[in-house]
Amino acid sequence: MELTMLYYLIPSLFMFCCGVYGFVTRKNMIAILISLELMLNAVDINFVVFNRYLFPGNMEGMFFTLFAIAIAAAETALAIAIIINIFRVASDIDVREINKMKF
Amino acid sequence: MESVGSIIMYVIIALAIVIFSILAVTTRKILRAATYLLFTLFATAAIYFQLDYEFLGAVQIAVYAGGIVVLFVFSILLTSHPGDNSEKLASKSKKMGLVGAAVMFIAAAWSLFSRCEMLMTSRPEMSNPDMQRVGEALMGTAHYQYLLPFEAVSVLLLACIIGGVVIARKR
Amino acid sequence: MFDNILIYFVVIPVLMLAGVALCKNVKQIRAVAVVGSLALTALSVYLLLDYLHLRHVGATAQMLYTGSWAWFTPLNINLSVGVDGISIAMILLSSIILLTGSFASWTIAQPKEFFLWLILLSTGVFGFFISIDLFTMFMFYEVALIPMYLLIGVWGSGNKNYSAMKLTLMLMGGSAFLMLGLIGIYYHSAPEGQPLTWNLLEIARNGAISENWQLFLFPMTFVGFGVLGAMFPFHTWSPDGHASAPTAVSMLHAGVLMKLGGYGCFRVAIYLMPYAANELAWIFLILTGISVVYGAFSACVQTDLKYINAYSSVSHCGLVLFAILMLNTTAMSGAIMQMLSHGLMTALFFALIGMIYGRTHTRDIRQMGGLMQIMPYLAVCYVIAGMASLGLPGLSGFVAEMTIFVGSFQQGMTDYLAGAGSLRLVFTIIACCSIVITAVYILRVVGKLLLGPVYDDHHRELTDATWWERLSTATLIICVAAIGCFPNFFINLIKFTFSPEIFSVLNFTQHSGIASVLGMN
Amino acid sequence: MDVTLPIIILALPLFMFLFLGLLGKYMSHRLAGILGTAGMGITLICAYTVAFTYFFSGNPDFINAEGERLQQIVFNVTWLQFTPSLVLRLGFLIDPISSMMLVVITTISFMVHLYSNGYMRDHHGVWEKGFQRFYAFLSLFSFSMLGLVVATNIFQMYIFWELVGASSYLLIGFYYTKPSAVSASKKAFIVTRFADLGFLIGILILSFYAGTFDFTHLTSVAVEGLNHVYQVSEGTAQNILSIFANNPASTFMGASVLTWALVLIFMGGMGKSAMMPLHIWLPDAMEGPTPVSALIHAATMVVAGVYLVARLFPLYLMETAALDIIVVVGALTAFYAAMVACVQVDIKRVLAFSTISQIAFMMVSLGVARPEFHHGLGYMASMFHLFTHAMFKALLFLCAGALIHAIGSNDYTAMHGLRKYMPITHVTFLIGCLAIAGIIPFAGFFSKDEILTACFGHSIFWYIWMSCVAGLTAFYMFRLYFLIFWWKEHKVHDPHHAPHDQPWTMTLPLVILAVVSCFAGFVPFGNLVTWNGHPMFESVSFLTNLENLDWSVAAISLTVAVVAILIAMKMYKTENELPAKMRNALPALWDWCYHRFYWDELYMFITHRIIFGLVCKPIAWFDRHIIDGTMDSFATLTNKASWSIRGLQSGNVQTYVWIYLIGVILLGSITAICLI
Repeated sequence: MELTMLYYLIPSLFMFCCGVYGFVTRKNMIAILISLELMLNAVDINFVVFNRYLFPGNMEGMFFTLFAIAIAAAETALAIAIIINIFRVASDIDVREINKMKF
Repeated sequence: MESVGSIIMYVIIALAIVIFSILAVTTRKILRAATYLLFTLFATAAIYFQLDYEFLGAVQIAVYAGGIVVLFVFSILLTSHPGDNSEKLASKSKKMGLVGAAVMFIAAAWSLFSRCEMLMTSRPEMSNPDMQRVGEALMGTAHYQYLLPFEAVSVLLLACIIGGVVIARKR
Repeated sequence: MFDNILIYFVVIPVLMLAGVALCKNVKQIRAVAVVGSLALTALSVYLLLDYLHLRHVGATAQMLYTGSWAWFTPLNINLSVGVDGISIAMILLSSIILLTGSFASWTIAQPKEFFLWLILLSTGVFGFFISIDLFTMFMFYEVALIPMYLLIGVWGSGNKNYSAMKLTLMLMGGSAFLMLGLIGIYYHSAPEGQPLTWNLLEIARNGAISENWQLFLFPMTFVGFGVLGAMFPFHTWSPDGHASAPTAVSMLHAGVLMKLGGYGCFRVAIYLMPYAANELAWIFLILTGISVVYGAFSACVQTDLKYINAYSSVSHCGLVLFAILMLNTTAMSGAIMQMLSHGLMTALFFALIGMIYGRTHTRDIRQMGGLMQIMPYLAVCYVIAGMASLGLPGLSGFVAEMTIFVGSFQQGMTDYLAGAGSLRLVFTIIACCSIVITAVYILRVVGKLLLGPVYDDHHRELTDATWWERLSTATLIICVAAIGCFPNFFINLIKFTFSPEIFSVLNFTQHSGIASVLGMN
Repeated sequence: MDVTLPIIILALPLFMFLFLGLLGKYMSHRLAGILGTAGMGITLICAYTVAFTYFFSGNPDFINAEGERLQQIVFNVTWLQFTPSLVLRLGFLIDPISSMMLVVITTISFMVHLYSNGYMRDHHGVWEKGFQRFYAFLSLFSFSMLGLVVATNIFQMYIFWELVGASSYLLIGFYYTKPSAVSASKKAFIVTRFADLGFLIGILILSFYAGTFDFTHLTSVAVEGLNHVYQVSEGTAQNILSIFANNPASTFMGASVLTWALVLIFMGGMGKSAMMPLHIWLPDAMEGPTPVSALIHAATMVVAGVYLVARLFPLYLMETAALDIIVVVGALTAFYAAMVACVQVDIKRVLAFSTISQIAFMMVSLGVARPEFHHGLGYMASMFHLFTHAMFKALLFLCAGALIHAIGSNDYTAMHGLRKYMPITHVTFLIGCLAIAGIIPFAGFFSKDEILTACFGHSIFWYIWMSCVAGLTAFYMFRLYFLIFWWKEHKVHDPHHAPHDQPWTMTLPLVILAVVSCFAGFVPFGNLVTWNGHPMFESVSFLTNLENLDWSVAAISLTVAVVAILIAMKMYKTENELPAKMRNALPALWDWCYHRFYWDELYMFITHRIIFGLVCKPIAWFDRHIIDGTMDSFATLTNKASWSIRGLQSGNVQTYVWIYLIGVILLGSITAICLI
């Protein structure tokens, strides 16, 4: 048995779908954020895998992942700041209630 | 052909990813979800290691597992009411989400398998990208060098820091 | 660039904008507005005299003071300027109305913002009248339209949001047609293989718009400008818009902006597309002919002063477009006279209505009466404006209407005798009827509002006009009387343009287009 | 002729209007009155000089070797150039009728100016509010009317025609706080405006075919410098006729274009001269101050229609169909107005209907004038009657003004038996009545007699008809006279407040006009004013008119008048039951006459119910609801569409993800299907 690309893509796909499931079902904003992180991770894996298997001499995939991680960190920090702020205002972080900005 | 060790390693990693992903999105306690996310992130880091990207794996552990998850935990502790840290999911939305995710999984998996041959290439040899290469690529301005995105990300991070401070600050 | 006098008609308003922006209090703002508009008036008077002098010493070019500066060369967009007698008349009208409008908004709330927008609007107006490049013309046209929304929406009265929105949207709708038409003209502006141009004079000289394209582009441009000229059935923005607008805006809008429509109709639509103008005149003749009597009849039963005047504007501006479509030198000259006359007269009306409204806080004629005893100056001015509107000789309305009727009737009879249908003749006679209906609604208002016993005893304490109001109205009345007493001066100023050498549409022997469509022979 | 005097004649009243109108409120009432009167006095002198120069100087510019009077254009400035050939000029034309009108207008106007100094004050000498304005308007009117009569072309006439309409509007509405005055002024303006529409279209037709507005070109030939023989030669007539005849559209609805043009122009005259059915404004116009009624609504403006027809008379001669229409309209109006005048209570209304009737006389006279009969006697008679009527009707109105001023009411029921209290007014009023009744030797006798002679020459039917009207005239005038001055004694409660004669400013015009009314009949009009300028009599003396009477006609009309006066005397000299009996004998007729045959009600119905109710209101509704509704519905539709897709933008992130997911899956499957 050889560990081809497919073997890595399938778990990453699974992770991604779990992220999607979590994103659309969870109501807690932090849980949603966690799901988002899962999806991001799955994508990161794909980048790395494709880089490793198809263009082993280059490092684009790796760097993309690197930057993605950095940005994910920034984004998470900001999102959590917002969530905490919302919690202060609304004392709740249920996403269904946070629709003041609609329309 | 891979060594049996790496196959076993792969199986463990894959199982960890699958199981902890599922647990992370299904558990009702949010703190547990964060913990399961941590495990998933570790598993991801393991994949990076297995694919010879050690630097990336290290970053994954340090930033994701070390930084982000800690942020999550803090925020969970800050935002949850005592004794009320679980949420009930409506079964309808659960089902819908399941169906959606499943459909997506099937569609994507089907498209993956339909190109099975292309994806069945064996892993080519690659010299492990050592720190010097990584550093040069990160700090250079030539082709395939990434100083500009690096700077962009750093500015972004700065903006996030400021933004985070401004937003979270008590009025 | 700055050696061309025309450019100063844009430069001065821009300087005024800067000046108003720097002002600290209302006195400075008034000073800037009055000084600036006085400068504009002086400049336009100078332009008029200089133009007459040039013509006198033998300048025969169609447009004088022409100049052209490249703006965006890939699309051949230039800032091209040039004026003939008609543009000068319109510029003079605009500057006078801007001046009187400044006086009429002497005590407006938030003067800084108000004057900024008002002056921006007038920049657009002046720019429009001096441009001979279709693109810059259109741009200035839009510059003139947009401030209207804010001016009405912020400083208006009554149902102002609705009115401002309606006015802007309808005029924008017209602009959409217009833009389509102008772009179409641009792409057919030159024969195959030659560079395209936006310049009016060059397009007319090239005459490269094919007949089929003319038939498509003419309605586009005519309707586009016609919406602004309150052509039936696109006039409904006018009553609501005027009713809600503040005084100076009503004055400028009815007095000048509506003239942009008429001006554009003949300067662009008819001038550039003579074939289609001749072929399709009958459609628009019917519409504008309806406008004339329809507006007048509608005005008869309105109770809001501004509505009455707005419908009367529909009627009078309908007459402008109607006369233009006669494609006859006399009638077209009359149309320009009517533009001038209506501009001054309706500005006077709106100024007076604004002044009366500012005192009584109502515009409902059922709520007022006997104002002649309370504010005789304003009342007398109103009567004079009314007399001008119903065509009293010696005031501007009469000469304009008579020139139109004489020209239209001549054209109508010529058509009729040439077997080209009696449409023009019939509609001329219908349009003539409007002088009676006008008398009805004007006298109705005068009788109810000014004469008779005082309706509301609270009104007895109101005061008559202040000095700035007197200045504003007196200026307009003098202008109205000047046109009415010395019409030939203005006719001579205008007539040069409407010669068959320049307006090729006047060369057409009356085509049987109308007759063949309606089967009238 | 030197242009100075003509320019003064036009410019001075205009200047007085502007001067008094702008500065009047800064000067005292007395000063304004004196200035206005003086201005008019100077105009009067100038006008008299011009007229007398024209008639009697023997200057070859004005009269040729054959004794024919010529037209002369004193000046003619271009005012508005419509087309290279069609030019609107303002000028000054003198010919017999314009000179005659100059005299009439300035005389009456001066009298009225003078009279108003006394009239526009109450018994305590307090001036009316707006006295200066009154004089300004009077000056404006005089200017307009003078401009009208000296017009060199039909469009100039139209211009001043409108101006007199406007000044009449202003003067009728002088008491603008009175609603009845306001509505009367409005009515006068709109009715005449409607008539002017016809006039305008007539002008347009005429000018299109003839290519000119000028009277000289329209009505005469032989251009020699500025002199035009005031005559239509055979050649011109053919020429003008051929202009109208050679066009394919020369007939329209069975009548020639020329007829249409002339009838439409006559419609303008009908409006101003209050011919049926456009007469309804004149009785209401009596709401104005009485001097105004005397000036505008008796002597000058209302005869503008007659003047217009007279001006274009040579053209009318070419289309006698139009003249026939004039006769019918005139005769019907004359009879109708006389009938109505017999039962009115308001003395000014009686005079107003009498005016209508008398103007109708002039119209009929013009209509029956033909060159074949006595060299166009009707034309001369009409102008003659215009002249005499202006004098005696102004006199009657001014007397009525004196009465109203003294009594404070318009109704004869408040007067009765005033002969002792107001002797001067009594005598002058009696002279006016005798003049209008046509009693020899007062002015009306001669002119009316000429008219009847002209009718007789035209058709016996119209002669009898008009004689009846003349009888009615005598009857209603003397009814009025007896009811005011006799009937029963006037009850005076307080001797200090007894009615009395007026100050000299009011008396003087009465006396002057009375004297004129006595002797105006002897003016040898036949030698001064004829349709072609050709004198009627060989030699002229004081008794020319008397000598040239057709005594058979004169005797009949005198008899009729005397009988009518006697009947009136019998019925009204002393208080008796006869009038009531008459009234009860024919209640329906009395009712119809009293309500002026319900014309006003008919007009009210047409304007309010039909024009306003069935045209204006539906149009306004249509505009608001259909046209505007359509425009609004575009906006509403857009709005509704926006609202309907608004829910998609719920603000719920998970919904967006769902939509995104579905989109991705769909796109993915489509791509996949396409790739397979």
